[in-house]
Amino acid sequence: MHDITIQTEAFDIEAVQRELRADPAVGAVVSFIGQMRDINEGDRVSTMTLEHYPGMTEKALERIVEEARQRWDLLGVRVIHRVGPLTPLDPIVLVAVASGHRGEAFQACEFIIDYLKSRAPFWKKERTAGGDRWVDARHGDSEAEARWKR
Amino acid sequence: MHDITIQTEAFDIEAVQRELRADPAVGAVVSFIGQMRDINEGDRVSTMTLEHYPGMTEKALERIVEEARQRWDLLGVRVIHRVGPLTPLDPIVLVAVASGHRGEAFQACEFIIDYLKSRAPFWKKERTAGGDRWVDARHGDSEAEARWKR
Amino acid sequence: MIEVLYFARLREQLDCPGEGIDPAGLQSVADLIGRLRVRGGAWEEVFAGDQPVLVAVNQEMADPARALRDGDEVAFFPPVTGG
Amino acid sequence: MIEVLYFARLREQLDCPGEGIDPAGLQSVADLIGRLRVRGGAWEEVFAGDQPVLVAVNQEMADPARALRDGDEVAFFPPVTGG
Repeated sequence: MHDITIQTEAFDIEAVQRELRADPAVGAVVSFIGQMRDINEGDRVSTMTLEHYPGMTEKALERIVEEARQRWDLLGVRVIHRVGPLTPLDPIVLVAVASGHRGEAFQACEFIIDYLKSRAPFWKKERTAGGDRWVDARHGDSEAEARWKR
Repeated sequence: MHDITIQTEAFDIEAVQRELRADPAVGAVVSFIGQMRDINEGDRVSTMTLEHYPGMTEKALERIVEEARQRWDLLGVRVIHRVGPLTPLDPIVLVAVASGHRGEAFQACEFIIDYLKSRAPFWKKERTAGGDRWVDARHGDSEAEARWKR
Repeated sequence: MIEVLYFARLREQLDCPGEGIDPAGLQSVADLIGRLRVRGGAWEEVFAGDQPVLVAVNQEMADPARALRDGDEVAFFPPVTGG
Repeated sequence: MIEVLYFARLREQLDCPGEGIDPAGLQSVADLIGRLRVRGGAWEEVFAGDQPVLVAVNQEMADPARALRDGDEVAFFPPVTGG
Protein backbone atom coordinates (compact mmCIF):
# COMPACT_ATOMS: atom_id res chain seq x y z
CA MET A 1 0.00 0.00 0.00
CA HIS A 2 1.45 3.34 -1.02
CA ASP A 3 1.19 6.04 1.60
CA ILE A 4 0.34 8.91 -0.74
CA THR A 5 -1.94 9.36 -3.73
CA ILE A 6 -2.83 12.45 -5.75
CA GLN A 7 -5.78 11.77 -8.03
CA THR A 8 -8.63 13.36 -9.95
CA GLU A 9 -11.06 10.54 -9.10
CA ALA A 10 -13.12 10.41 -5.92
CA PHE A 11 -11.53 8.24 -3.23
CA ASP A 12 -12.99 5.48 -1.08
CA ILE A 13 -12.70 6.60 2.55
CA GLU A 14 -14.17 3.34 3.80
CA ALA A 15 -11.70 1.14 1.91
CA VAL A 16 -8.76 3.09 3.31
CA GLN A 17 -10.00 2.82 6.88
CA ARG A 18 -10.70 -0.89 6.47
CA GLU A 19 -7.17 -1.46 5.19
CA LEU A 20 -5.64 0.44 8.12
CA ARG A 21 -7.86 -1.38 10.61
CA ALA A 22 -6.97 -4.86 9.28
CA ASP A 23 -3.89 -5.16 11.56
CA PRO A 24 -4.80 -6.55 15.02
CA ALA A 25 -1.91 -4.56 16.54
CA VAL A 26 -3.84 -1.39 15.66
CA GLY A 27 -5.70 0.06 18.62
CA ALA A 28 -6.48 3.51 17.20
CA VAL A 29 -7.28 4.95 13.78
CA VAL A 30 -7.63 8.73 13.49
CA SER A 31 -8.95 10.11 10.21
CA PHE A 32 -9.28 13.61 8.88
CA ILE A 33 -11.61 14.20 5.95
CA GLY A 34 -11.54 17.63 4.35
CA GLN A 35 -14.46 18.29 2.04
CA MET A 36 -15.66 21.09 -0.17
CA ARG A 37 -18.09 23.53 1.44
CA ASP A 38 -20.76 25.36 -0.52
CA ILE A 39 -19.93 28.71 1.08
CA ASN A 40 -16.57 30.42 1.49
CA GLU A 41 -15.89 33.95 2.72
CA GLY A 42 -19.66 34.49 2.74
CA ASP A 43 -20.19 33.65 -0.92
CA ARG A 44 -21.86 30.60 -2.38
CA VAL A 45 -19.38 28.47 -4.30
CA SER A 46 -20.71 26.29 -7.13
CA THR A 47 -17.54 24.48 -8.18
CA MET A 48 -13.84 24.53 -7.39
CA THR A 49 -10.73 23.50 -9.28
CA LEU A 50 -7.67 22.22 -7.48
CA GLU A 51 -4.34 22.79 -9.18
CA HIS A 52 -1.09 21.25 -7.99
CA TYR A 53 2.60 21.05 -8.83
CA PRO A 54 3.04 17.48 -10.08
CA GLY A 55 6.19 15.91 -8.69
CA MET A 56 6.76 18.42 -5.90
CA THR A 57 3.42 17.62 -4.32
CA GLU A 58 4.27 13.94 -3.96
CA LYS A 59 7.78 14.74 -2.69
CA ALA A 60 6.47 17.21 -0.11
CA LEU A 61 3.86 14.77 1.16
CA GLU A 62 6.31 11.87 1.28
CA ARG A 63 8.66 13.96 3.38
CA ILE A 64 5.85 14.95 5.74
CA VAL A 65 4.72 11.35 6.19
CA GLU A 66 8.29 10.15 6.65
CA GLU A 67 8.79 12.76 9.37
CA ALA A 68 5.57 11.69 11.09
CA ARG A 69 6.69 8.07 11.00
CA GLN A 70 9.98 9.06 12.64
CA ARG A 71 8.34 11.15 15.35
CA TRP A 72 5.60 8.70 16.30
CA ASP A 73 5.20 4.93 16.43
CA LEU A 74 2.72 4.43 13.60
CA LEU A 75 1.34 1.25 12.06
CA GLY A 76 -0.11 2.81 8.92
CA VAL A 77 -0.52 6.17 7.20
CA ARG A 78 -2.57 7.11 4.14
CA VAL A 79 -2.85 10.52 2.48
CA ILE A 80 -5.11 10.97 -0.53
CA HIS A 81 -5.62 14.38 -2.13
CA ARG A 82 -7.86 15.16 -5.05
CA VAL A 83 -7.03 17.61 -7.85
CA GLY A 84 -9.12 18.91 -10.73
CA PRO A 85 -12.78 19.96 -10.61
CA LEU A 86 -14.81 19.48 -7.42
CA THR A 87 -18.33 20.29 -6.28
CA PRO A 88 -19.70 20.90 -2.76
CA LEU A 89 -19.68 17.79 -0.50
CA ASP A 90 -16.81 16.25 -2.47
CA PRO A 91 -14.02 15.00 -0.20
CA ILE A 92 -10.82 16.90 -1.02
CA VAL A 93 -8.33 15.20 1.26
CA LEU A 94 -8.12 12.18 3.54
CA VAL A 95 -5.39 11.73 6.15
CA ALA A 96 -5.75 8.46 8.05
CA VAL A 97 -3.28 7.24 10.68
CA ALA A 98 -3.21 3.92 12.55
CA SER A 99 -1.29 3.30 15.75
CA GLY A 100 -1.29 1.13 18.85
CA HIS A 101 -2.65 3.94 21.01
CA ARG A 102 -4.63 7.08 20.31
CA GLY A 103 -2.22 9.82 21.35
CA GLU A 104 0.24 9.08 18.57
CA ALA A 105 -2.48 8.66 15.95
CA PHE A 106 -4.05 12.03 16.83
CA GLN A 107 -0.76 13.90 16.87
CA ALA A 108 0.50 12.38 13.62
CA CYS A 109 -2.79 12.98 11.80
CA GLU A 110 -2.97 16.64 12.81
CA PHE A 111 0.74 17.14 12.10
CA ILE A 112 0.34 15.79 8.56
CA ILE A 113 -2.73 17.86 7.68
CA ASP A 114 -1.23 21.03 9.22
CA TYR A 115 1.90 20.62 7.11
CA LEU A 116 -0.06 19.70 4.02
CA LYS A 117 -2.22 22.80 4.34
CA SER A 118 0.74 25.12 4.77
CA ARG A 119 3.46 23.48 2.67
CA ALA A 120 2.14 21.17 -0.04
CA PRO A 121 1.76 22.91 -3.42
CA PHE A 122 -2.00 22.82 -4.02
CA TRP A 123 -4.12 25.84 -5.00
CA LYS A 124 -7.89 26.21 -4.99
CA LYS A 125 -9.83 28.29 -7.47
CA GLU A 126 -13.51 28.84 -6.72
CA ARG A 127 -16.41 29.63 -9.00
CA THR A 128 -18.97 32.00 -7.47
CA ALA A 129 -21.79 34.12 -8.88
CA GLY A 130 -19.25 36.95 -8.99
CA GLY A 131 -16.84 34.96 -11.15
CA ASP A 132 -13.78 32.78 -10.60
CA ARG A 133 -11.31 33.59 -7.83
CA TRP A 134 -8.23 32.06 -6.28
CA VAL A 135 -8.64 31.17 -2.62
CA ASP A 136 -6.30 33.11 -0.34
CA ALA A 137 -4.17 31.26 2.18
CA ARG A 138 -5.71 31.24 5.63
CA HIS A 139 -3.62 32.89 8.28
CA GLY A 140 -4.44 30.08 10.70
CA ASP A 141 -2.74 27.48 8.54
CA SER A 142 0.76 28.85 8.91
CA GLU A 143 0.10 29.29 12.64
CA ALA A 144 -1.00 25.68 12.95
CA GLU A 145 2.11 24.60 11.12
CA ALA A 146 4.37 26.72 13.31
CA ARG A 147 3.28 24.69 16.34
CA TRP A 148 5.21 21.72 14.95
CA LYS A 149 8.47 23.52 14.35
CA ARG A 150 11.21 22.43 16.69
CA MET B 1 -29.75 11.78 14.95
CA HIS B 2 -28.85 11.04 18.55
CA ASP B 3 -25.33 11.98 19.56
CA ILE B 4 -24.62 8.97 21.77
CA THR B 5 -25.25 5.26 21.51
CA ILE B 6 -24.18 2.38 23.74
CA GLN B 7 -24.80 -0.95 22.06
CA THR B 8 -23.77 -4.61 21.94
CA GLU B 9 -24.01 -4.79 18.14
CA ALA B 10 -21.21 -3.81 15.78
CA PHE B 11 -21.58 -0.28 14.44
CA ASP B 12 -21.35 1.09 10.94
CA ILE B 13 -18.46 3.56 10.84
CA GLU B 14 -19.13 4.42 7.20
CA ALA B 15 -22.81 5.26 7.75
CA VAL B 16 -21.91 7.61 10.62
CA GLN B 17 -19.30 9.44 8.58
CA ARG B 18 -21.65 9.71 5.60
CA GLU B 19 -24.33 11.22 7.82
CA LEU B 20 -21.91 13.78 9.28
CA ARG B 21 -20.56 14.64 5.83
CA ALA B 22 -24.01 15.22 4.32
CA ASP B 23 -24.07 18.91 5.36
CA PRO B 24 -22.39 21.20 2.77
CA ALA B 25 -21.38 23.58 5.57
CA VAL B 26 -19.08 20.83 6.89
CA GLY B 27 -15.47 21.34 5.85
CA ALA B 28 -13.82 18.87 8.24
CA VAL B 29 -14.71 15.52 9.78
CA VAL B 30 -12.32 14.04 12.34
CA SER B 31 -12.94 10.47 13.45
CA PHE B 32 -11.40 8.34 16.14
CA ILE B 33 -11.88 4.59 15.94
CA GLY B 34 -10.70 2.54 18.91
CA GLN B 35 -10.51 -1.15 18.21
CA MET B 36 -9.59 -4.30 20.10
CA ARG B 37 -5.96 -5.38 19.80
CA ASP B 38 -4.89 -9.02 19.99
CA ILE B 39 -2.06 -8.28 22.43
CA ASN B 40 -2.13 -6.29 25.68
CA GLU B 41 0.65 -5.94 28.25
CA GLY B 42 2.62 -8.50 26.22
CA ASP B 43 -0.04 -11.22 26.39
CA ARG B 44 -2.20 -12.51 23.58
CA VAL B 45 -5.87 -11.68 24.20
CA SER B 46 -8.49 -13.95 22.63
CA THR B 47 -11.68 -12.16 23.67
CA MET B 48 -12.72 -9.25 25.83
CA THR B 49 -15.91 -8.30 27.63
CA LEU B 50 -16.90 -4.69 28.14
CA GLU B 51 -19.04 -3.93 31.17
CA HIS B 52 -20.66 -0.57 31.78
CA TYR B 53 -22.89 1.26 34.25
CA PRO B 54 -26.18 1.65 32.36
CA GLY B 55 -27.65 5.10 32.83
CA MET B 56 -24.52 6.76 34.17
CA THR B 57 -22.59 5.97 30.98
CA GLU B 58 -25.10 7.80 28.82
CA LYS B 59 -25.28 10.74 31.25
CA ALA B 60 -21.48 11.05 31.40
CA LEU B 61 -21.14 10.96 27.61
CA GLU B 62 -23.98 13.43 27.08
CA ARG B 63 -22.30 15.86 29.45
CA ILE B 64 -18.97 15.47 27.66
CA VAL B 65 -20.53 16.05 24.24
CA GLU B 66 -22.51 19.01 25.53
CA GLU B 67 -19.33 20.54 26.89
CA ALA B 68 -17.55 19.99 23.57
CA ARG B 69 -20.43 21.67 21.73
CA GLN B 70 -20.15 24.68 24.04
CA ARG B 71 -16.38 24.97 23.67
CA TRP B 72 -16.19 24.57 19.89
CA ASP B 73 -18.36 25.45 16.92
CA LEU B 74 -19.43 21.96 15.83
CA LEU B 75 -21.86 20.87 13.13
CA GLY B 76 -22.23 17.26 14.25
CA VAL B 77 -21.00 14.84 16.91
CA ARG B 78 -21.46 11.08 17.18
CA VAL B 79 -20.19 8.78 19.92
CA ILE B 80 -20.84 5.04 19.69
CA HIS B 81 -19.44 2.63 22.27
CA ARG B 82 -19.84 -1.11 22.28
CA VAL B 83 -20.38 -3.25 25.37
CA GLY B 84 -20.47 -7.01 25.82
CA PRO B 85 -18.17 -9.59 24.20
CA LEU B 86 -15.58 -8.47 21.62
CA THR B 87 -12.84 -10.15 19.62
CA PRO B 88 -9.64 -8.67 18.15
CA LEU B 89 -10.21 -6.20 15.27
CA ASP B 90 -13.69 -5.34 16.60
CA PRO B 91 -14.24 -1.58 16.80
CA ILE B 92 -14.90 -0.61 20.43
CA VAL B 93 -15.61 3.08 20.13
CA LEU B 94 -16.20 5.69 17.45
CA VAL B 95 -16.00 9.43 18.08
CA ALA B 96 -16.74 11.45 14.95
CA VAL B 97 -16.92 15.25 14.87
CA ALA B 98 -17.89 17.54 11.99
CA SER B 99 -17.08 21.24 11.83
CA GLY B 100 -16.51 24.04 9.36
CA HIS B 101 -12.74 23.91 9.85
CA ARG B 102 -10.33 21.28 11.03
CA GLY B 103 -8.92 22.82 14.22
CA GLU B 104 -12.22 22.63 16.08
CA ALA B 105 -13.00 19.13 14.84
CA PHE B 106 -9.60 17.81 15.98
CA GLN B 107 -9.77 19.44 19.39
CA ALA B 108 -13.34 18.36 20.08
CA CYS B 109 -12.72 14.78 18.95
CA GLU B 110 -9.64 14.37 21.15
CA PHE B 111 -11.35 16.12 24.07
CA ILE B 112 -14.28 13.70 23.91
CA ILE B 113 -12.21 10.54 23.69
CA ASP B 114 -9.84 11.70 26.44
CA TYR B 115 -12.77 12.34 28.77
CA LEU B 116 -14.49 9.12 27.78
CA LYS B 117 -11.35 7.09 28.51
CA SER B 118 -10.85 8.66 31.92
CA ARG B 119 -14.40 9.36 33.13
CA ALA B 120 -17.05 7.22 31.45
CA PRO B 121 -17.91 4.07 33.44
CA PHE B 122 -16.74 1.26 31.16
CA TRP B 123 -14.52 -1.63 32.23
CA LYS B 124 -12.66 -4.16 30.11
CA LYS B 125 -12.05 -7.76 31.08
CA GLU B 126 -9.65 -9.73 28.90
CA ARG B 127 -9.36 -13.44 28.30
CA THR B 128 -5.75 -14.64 27.90
CA ALA B 129 -4.08 -18.08 28.02
CA GLY B 130 -3.39 -17.29 31.70
CA GLY B 131 -7.10 -16.75 32.46
CA ASP B 132 -9.46 -13.79 32.70
CA ARG B 133 -8.23 -10.45 34.02
CA TRP B 134 -9.55 -6.94 34.44
CA VAL B 135 -7.64 -4.34 32.47
CA ASP B 136 -5.93 -1.76 34.67
CA ALA B 137 -6.45 1.93 33.98
CA ARG B 138 -3.62 3.43 31.93
CA HIS B 139 -1.78 6.20 33.71
CA GLY B 140 -1.69 8.21 30.47
CA ASP B 141 -5.47 8.47 30.33
CA SER B 142 -5.86 10.61 33.42
CA GLU B 143 -2.91 12.73 32.23
CA ALA B 144 -4.57 13.23 28.85
CA GLU B 145 -7.77 14.22 30.59
CA ALA B 146 -5.98 16.66 32.90
CA ARG B 147 -4.91 18.70 29.84
CA TRP B 148 -8.52 19.75 29.36
CA LYS B 149 -9.15 20.94 32.90
CA ARG B 150 -9.60 24.65 33.18
CA MET C 1 -33.35 2.92 51.37
CA ILE C 2 -30.06 3.62 49.60
CA GLU C 3 -29.45 1.53 46.50
CA VAL C 4 -25.79 0.50 46.37
CA LEU C 5 -24.23 -0.92 43.19
CA TYR C 6 -20.85 -2.59 42.62
CA PHE C 7 -19.23 -2.89 39.19
CA ALA C 8 -16.49 -4.83 37.43
CA ARG C 9 -13.62 -6.05 39.62
CA LEU C 10 -15.40 -4.86 42.79
CA ARG C 11 -18.57 -6.76 41.94
CA GLU C 12 -16.50 -9.93 41.56
CA GLN C 13 -14.41 -9.38 44.70
CA LEU C 14 -17.53 -8.77 46.78
CA ASP C 15 -19.56 -11.37 44.87
CA CYS C 16 -22.40 -8.85 44.94
CA PRO C 17 -23.89 -6.71 42.16
CA GLY C 18 -25.82 -4.48 44.54
CA GLU C 19 -28.03 -4.21 47.60
CA GLY C 20 -30.39 -1.91 49.49
CA ILE C 21 -28.96 -0.33 52.63
CA ASP C 22 -30.88 1.39 55.43
CA PRO C 23 -29.84 5.07 55.42
CA ALA C 24 -30.22 5.45 59.18
CA GLY C 25 -26.98 6.85 60.62
CA LEU C 26 -25.42 7.44 57.19
CA GLN C 27 -24.65 11.14 56.74
CA SER C 28 -22.15 10.76 53.93
CA VAL C 29 -20.48 8.42 51.47
CA ALA C 30 -17.65 8.07 54.00
CA ASP C 31 -20.15 6.75 56.58
CA LEU C 32 -21.40 4.22 54.04
CA ILE C 33 -17.86 3.09 53.24
CA GLY C 34 -17.23 2.65 56.97
CA ARG C 35 -20.33 0.52 57.36
CA LEU C 36 -19.37 -1.70 54.41
CA ARG C 37 -15.78 -2.07 55.53
CA VAL C 38 -16.62 -3.42 58.97
CA ARG C 39 -18.25 -6.41 57.35
CA GLY C 40 -14.69 -7.79 57.13
CA GLY C 41 -13.26 -10.22 54.58
CA ALA C 42 -13.53 -9.00 50.97
CA TRP C 43 -15.38 -5.89 52.17
CA GLU C 44 -12.49 -4.88 54.38
CA GLU C 45 -10.10 -5.54 51.47
CA VAL C 46 -12.03 -3.47 48.96
CA PHE C 47 -12.82 -0.52 51.22
CA ALA C 48 -9.63 -0.32 53.31
CA GLY C 49 -8.25 2.29 50.91
CA ASP C 50 -5.44 0.15 49.48
CA GLN C 51 -7.04 -0.23 46.07
CA PRO C 52 -8.46 2.63 44.04
CA VAL C 53 -12.25 2.78 44.38
CA LEU C 54 -14.36 5.42 42.66
CA VAL C 55 -17.82 6.41 43.79
CA ALA C 56 -20.80 7.91 41.99
CA VAL C 57 -23.94 9.25 43.67
CA ASN C 58 -27.03 9.37 41.48
CA GLN C 59 -24.81 8.64 38.49
CA GLU C 60 -22.46 11.57 39.05
CA MET C 61 -18.89 11.16 40.25
CA ALA C 62 -18.66 12.03 43.94
CA ASP C 63 -16.19 11.99 46.81
CA PRO C 64 -16.41 10.53 50.33
CA ALA C 65 -17.58 13.85 51.83
CA ARG C 66 -20.69 13.78 49.66
CA ALA C 67 -23.89 13.84 51.78
CA LEU C 68 -26.37 10.98 51.39
CA ARG C 69 -30.17 11.04 51.41
CA ASP C 70 -32.80 8.34 51.43
CA GLY C 71 -33.39 7.18 47.85
CA ASP C 72 -29.87 7.91 46.58
CA GLU C 73 -28.18 5.53 44.17
CA VAL C 74 -24.54 4.97 45.14
CA ALA C 75 -22.15 3.05 42.90
CA PHE C 76 -18.64 1.82 43.70
CA PHE C 77 -16.27 0.81 40.91
CA PRO C 78 -12.61 0.68 39.86
CA PRO C 79 -10.93 3.28 37.61
CA VAL C 80 -12.57 3.15 34.20
CA THR C 81 -10.98 1.44 31.19
CA GLY C 82 -13.33 1.99 28.25
CA GLY C 83 -12.71 3.39 24.84
CA MET D 1 19.11 26.00 -19.23
CA ILE D 2 16.98 26.66 -16.13
CA GLU D 3 13.41 25.45 -16.34
CA VAL D 4 11.10 28.00 -14.74
CA LEU D 5 7.49 27.14 -13.83
CA TYR D 6 4.60 29.39 -12.74
CA PHE D 7 1.54 28.09 -10.92
CA ALA D 8 -2.00 29.14 -10.06
CA ARG D 9 -2.62 32.89 -9.77
CA LEU D 10 0.92 33.66 -10.95
CA ARG D 11 0.53 31.53 -14.07
CA GLU D 12 -2.62 33.50 -14.92
CA GLN D 13 -1.15 36.90 -14.11
CA LEU D 14 1.90 36.19 -16.27
CA ASP D 15 -0.12 34.27 -18.86
CA CYS D 16 2.77 31.79 -18.90
CA PRO D 17 2.98 28.24 -17.46
CA GLY D 18 6.76 28.09 -17.81
CA GLU D 19 9.84 28.73 -19.89
CA GLY D 20 13.53 27.91 -20.28
CA ILE D 21 15.94 30.63 -19.16
CA ASP D 22 19.65 30.89 -19.96
CA PRO D 23 21.53 30.54 -16.65
CA ALA D 24 24.37 32.85 -17.72
CA GLY D 25 24.78 35.56 -15.08
CA LEU D 26 22.28 33.99 -12.67
CA GLN D 27 24.02 33.11 -9.42
CA SER D 28 20.92 32.84 -7.26
CA VAL D 29 17.14 32.84 -7.19
CA ALA D 30 17.34 36.56 -6.38
CA ASP D 31 19.19 37.14 -9.65
CA LEU D 32 16.49 35.23 -11.53
CA ILE D 33 13.75 37.27 -9.86
CA GLY D 34 15.58 40.44 -10.86
CA ARG D 35 15.81 39.32 -14.48
CA LEU D 36 12.09 38.45 -14.59
CA ARG D 37 11.04 41.68 -12.91
CA VAL D 38 12.75 43.97 -15.41
CA ARG D 39 10.48 42.60 -18.12
CA GLY D 40 7.96 45.12 -16.78
CA GLY D 41 4.14 44.91 -16.89
CA ALA D 42 2.72 41.85 -15.13
CA TRP D 43 6.27 40.62 -14.43
CA GLU D 44 7.09 43.76 -12.50
CA GLU D 45 3.79 43.44 -10.61
CA VAL D 46 4.32 39.81 -9.62
CA PHE D 47 7.99 40.08 -8.66
CA ALA D 48 8.07 43.57 -7.10
CA GLY D 49 7.63 42.02 -3.66
CA ASP D 50 4.14 43.43 -3.01
CA GLN D 51 2.40 40.09 -3.31
CA PRO D 52 3.56 36.93 -1.56
CA VAL D 53 5.47 34.68 -3.95
CA LEU D 54 6.98 31.36 -2.88
CA VAL D 55 9.80 29.65 -4.71
CA ALA D 56 10.89 26.03 -4.99
CA VAL D 57 14.15 24.84 -6.52
CA ASN D 58 14.16 21.26 -7.75
CA GLN D 59 10.84 20.78 -6.01
CA GLU D 60 12.07 21.83 -2.58
CA MET D 61 11.04 25.10 -0.95
CA ALA D 62 13.87 27.62 -1.25
CA ASP D 63 14.61 31.27 -0.54
CA PRO D 64 16.03 34.05 -2.75
CA ALA D 65 19.60 33.42 -1.55
CA ARG D 66 19.49 29.90 -2.96
CA ALA D 67 22.27 29.32 -5.54
CA LEU D 68 21.23 28.24 -9.05
CA ARG D 69 22.94 25.81 -11.41
CA ASP D 70 22.35 24.88 -15.02
CA GLY D 71 19.58 22.27 -15.18
CA ASP D 72 17.72 23.45 -12.06
CA GLU D 73 13.93 23.49 -12.00
CA VAL D 74 12.63 26.69 -10.39
CA ALA D 75 8.94 27.17 -9.59
CA PHE D 76 7.17 30.35 -8.48
CA PHE D 77 3.73 30.17 -6.89
CA PRO D 78 1.42 31.85 -4.37
CA PRO D 79 0.94 30.60 -0.79
CA VAL D 80 -0.64 27.15 -0.91
CA THR D 81 -4.32 26.51 -0.23
CA GLY D 82 -4.83 22.74 -0.46
CA GLY D 83 -6.38 20.28 1.96
